[in-house]
Amino acid sequence: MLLYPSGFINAHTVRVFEEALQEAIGSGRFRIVLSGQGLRYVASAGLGALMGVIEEVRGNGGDIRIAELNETVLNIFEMLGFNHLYRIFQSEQEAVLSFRDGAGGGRTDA
Amino acid sequence: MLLYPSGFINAHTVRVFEEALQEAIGSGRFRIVLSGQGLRYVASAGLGALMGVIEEVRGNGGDIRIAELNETVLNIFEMLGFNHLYRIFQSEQEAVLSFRDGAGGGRTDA
Amino acid sequence: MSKPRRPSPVLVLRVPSGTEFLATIRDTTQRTARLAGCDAVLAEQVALAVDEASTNVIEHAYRGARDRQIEVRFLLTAGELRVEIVDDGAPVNRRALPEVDLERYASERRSGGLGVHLMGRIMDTVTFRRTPHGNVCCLVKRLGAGGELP
Amino acid sequence: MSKPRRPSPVLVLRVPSGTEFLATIRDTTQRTARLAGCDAVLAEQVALAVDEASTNVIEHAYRGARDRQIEVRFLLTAGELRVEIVDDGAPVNRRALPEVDLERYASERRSGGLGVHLMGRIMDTVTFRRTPHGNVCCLVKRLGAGGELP
Ligand SMILES: Nc1ncnc2c1ncn2[C@@H]1O[C@H](COP(=O)(O)OP(=O)(O)O)[C@@H](O)[C@H]1O
Ligand SMILES: Nc1ncnc2c1ncn2[C@@H]1O[C@H](COP(=O)(O)OP(=O)(O)O)[C@@H](O)[C@H]1O
Repeated sequence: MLLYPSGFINAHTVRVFEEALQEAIGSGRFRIVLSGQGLRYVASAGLGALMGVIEEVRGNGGDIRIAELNETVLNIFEMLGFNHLYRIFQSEQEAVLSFRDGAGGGRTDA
Repeated sequence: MLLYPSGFINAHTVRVFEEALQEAIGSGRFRIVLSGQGLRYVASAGLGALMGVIEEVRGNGGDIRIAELNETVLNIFEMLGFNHLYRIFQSEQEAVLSFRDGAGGGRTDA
Repeated sequence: MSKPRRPSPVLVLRVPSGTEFLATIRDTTQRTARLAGCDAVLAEQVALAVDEASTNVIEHAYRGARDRQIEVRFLLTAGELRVEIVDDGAPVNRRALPEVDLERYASERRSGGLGVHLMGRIMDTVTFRRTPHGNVCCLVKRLGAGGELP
Repeated sequence: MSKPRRPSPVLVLRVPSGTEFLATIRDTTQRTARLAGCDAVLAEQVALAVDEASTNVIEHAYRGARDRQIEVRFLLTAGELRVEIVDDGAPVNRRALPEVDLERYASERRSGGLGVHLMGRIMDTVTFRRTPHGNVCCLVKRLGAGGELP
């Protein structure tokens, strides 16, 4: 399942992002690629939303993998060490293909 | 001569735009196309800069023609009636080609 | 809720009188106008009007001095967005406010005088007043329904 | 010029405590940080830190109330950018400020507690103080040379 959050994710807009995540999970799609092409900015509210669902996703054999982050957003992910908690890819395609070799997990990908 | 002003033209940045116009004129290039692809916003300072040189340009058989304005900028031009003072084209190519049929003037193009 | 006589501003922005702050004024106006219910085109126009008024404060009221202050206040009341641009420089000479004749504009080789004209084209009312706290340029736009703000 | 003890802010922004104003705070901070001499990456980071502090004011100091005020002040002195976020709500309980352990974070299924951590990662100092005029969260970043502002 591909998600394309766009614009700003901050405390004002995070609800929409959470709903998109919940919709994916609710419909049993646990292999999620978050493609950041349209994403200009993420505050901690957005990162918190990811953390809030990641255990459930992985518990169901899936994962949330991330791609196409711009420099600003990648920088925020790295500042929090999220690059150790999530697999981050340059391109959307790489992220999608990464699900081919074995399903979820991924947290320990070095 | 093609000019590509970019970003905001306001009282803070207009100097750069004026210099680009002066450079064209100073080097004897009086057929100027202003292509607005990268232009997000023009305040009256920018419109004033155009007005400040248009007589000289036309007096030398040239013209300033305008293309590729986004909705916001086109709207500002129209609000001031600049669409009657300048020939405005959708595409850069049309503006460039318009110089083929006879040189300058253009103010009375209806 | 009873309505106060003089509503307090929703948002206030105070910046120094350098032109490098005009972009912040413009962007803040554009966002606030959107929140007040202006559509995208109108919000851009209102942002332009406020940019022009602020530019005039710098150029005319402060004669280019960069170390003074400009305060921009946004007020929302009964169906209108009101923006007040406040300075403590030289007051406006109303008779100097030009009537722009665009037909003659080009041939006069002028390159100024468009700002006040634009403000008038965009806003429903443009007024200048002196107060004990400074000169206030007040721009008002009547709004339709909608807007996120209370 | 002699330097005043307590410099007055370069720029002040006052907004209501609704989350719809966070984007204005963020953008204003980003622009002001650039003018103060921060490079593009650092300006984005400082904007994030101020966004986080302002979000906390709304969520914690005001407990979600939308009709209060947040004031953000930008001060520039001797090689540093200082941003003060001021509210008149409930004060910070410093012992509640978390130490985030990212290793355990995921398994704890927490989805909060990252804001203060980010503020600390980005800024050189983060302090909270009470004053007669309200709670002040003060974020300081030392700057290199450069910057357009006087
Ligand atoms: N805030 C102000 N304070 C003093 N004078 C002003 C102010 N705003 C406008 N004016 C006067 O009105 C004139 C027209 O302003 P404007 O239409 O913006 O064009 P410009 O600023 O390019 O001259 C100015 O030249 C000035 O004499
Ligand atoms: N401005 C504030 N006023 C009161 N309490 C605060 C404030 N900022 C932070 N806190 C306290 O610090 C905790 C951690 O804040 P933060 O790291 O931003 O995460 P979150 O807001 O998601 O809980 C908050 O839960 C709150 O208890």
